[in-house]
Amino acid sequence: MKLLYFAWMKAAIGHGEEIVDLPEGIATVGQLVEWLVARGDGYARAFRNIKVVRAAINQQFVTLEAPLAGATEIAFFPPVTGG
Amino acid sequence: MKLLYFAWMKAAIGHGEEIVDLPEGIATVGQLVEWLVARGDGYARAFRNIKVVRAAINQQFVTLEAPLAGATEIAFFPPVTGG
Amino acid sequence: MTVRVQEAPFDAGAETAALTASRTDIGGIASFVGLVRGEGDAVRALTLEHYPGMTERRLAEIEAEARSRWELLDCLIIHRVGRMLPGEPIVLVLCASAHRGDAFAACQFLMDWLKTDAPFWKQEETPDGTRWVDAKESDDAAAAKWK
Amino acid sequence: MTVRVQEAPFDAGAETAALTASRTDIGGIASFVGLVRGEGDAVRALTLEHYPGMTERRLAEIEAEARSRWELLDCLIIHRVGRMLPGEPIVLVLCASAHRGDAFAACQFLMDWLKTDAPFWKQEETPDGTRWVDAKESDDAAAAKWK
Repeated sequence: MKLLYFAWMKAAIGHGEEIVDLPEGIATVGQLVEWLVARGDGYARAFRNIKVVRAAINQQFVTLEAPLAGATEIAFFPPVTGG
Repeated sequence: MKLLYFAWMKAAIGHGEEIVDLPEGIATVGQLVEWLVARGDGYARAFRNIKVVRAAINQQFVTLEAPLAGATEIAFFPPVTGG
Repeated sequence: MTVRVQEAPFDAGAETAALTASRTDIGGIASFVGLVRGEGDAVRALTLEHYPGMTERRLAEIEAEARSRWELLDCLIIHRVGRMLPGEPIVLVLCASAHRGDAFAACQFLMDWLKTDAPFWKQEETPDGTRWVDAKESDDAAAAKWK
Repeated sequence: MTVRVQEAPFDAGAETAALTASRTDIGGIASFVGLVRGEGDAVRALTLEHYPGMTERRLAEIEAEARSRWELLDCLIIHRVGRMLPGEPIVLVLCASAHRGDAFAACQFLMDWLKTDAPFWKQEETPDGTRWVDAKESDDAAAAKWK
């Protein structure tokens, strides 16, 4: 499964892209976040304020409750500021 | 006093500009219109539907009740269609 | 803050570039270009007549009204007169502001008021001869919402 | 109906001309150009990061939404990414319609949704270093009014 991070989340984590093998029992975006936060300080900083974190599965916005089934690319990023 | 006519009013009257000397007793735009209508068929056609006629005194929109005092240039025209 | 009435076509891109040249405080420019519609083959040309003197005065007044209502850094109105062909531009309104909301609102306001408060008249050349374009009630309604 | 994400600057006038070339059914084009604001000397440059792939997909979806809501004859969105200086253009939205109301509404809608629904992020270079721009509540409110 490919994970992507953007903007200050990428800066906090130290890289913008990684491939991970998820352990059993991680079924939602929220559970994935918990698992990532336990991996190290950079992840903990990136996800500290979970309210502002946005997520996308296969390039579609999703909520933390979204199931991971069928996901090949999961992205995490701050609120967007384009335009 | 200079009178100006535009668009189809100019076409009906046959000219777009004229200098007139008003007789005594013509004090408002409405009275001026009545005096003009009596001058000939072209004027009568131009002012037939008085509801759609717009007037300006010295380049400012006015109503038919407006007094002519101080007027040096009076224009009559149909509803505008620019933009 | 410029108002121009002219026969010549205009270049919206060049006007936009001139407006933004050598300044860095503009956050956005809302613009509108009105074009001659051919209506299939029903309109072969459009001639714009106006009231010289009053036109420039009204445009300046309308533009000042927009500046009093919204925070504008710059503003440009160009309105053509004379004969033009389908596809040609008639009118350009540019509104520059620090923030997009003001620029959009002012641009729309200027177009709505131009349609109902500036002394221009359109005459169409059709296959059956020329005809003066009627004023639209929808334009009056659009302008009235700003009163 | 075109969506482009690019590093290169764009020419709003040339894009407008291309949109109107050889057609006579367009009555008006509403457009918006967003520019980098210098905020005095507080912003020395802006870098736009995006999510390649998702960006183009979201822009296309937002553009399709605009076309479903209003009668548009054509539509163009160009959004730049990479580093740009104060005064440079960031984004261009052009909406062409037979009537100005649809063009204005669609253009404003596209800008509002772009601000809140397309995966771009701005980083400013300031005299004190770089900082990521915070999302604005006013942008969320502007986008929410179209829901």
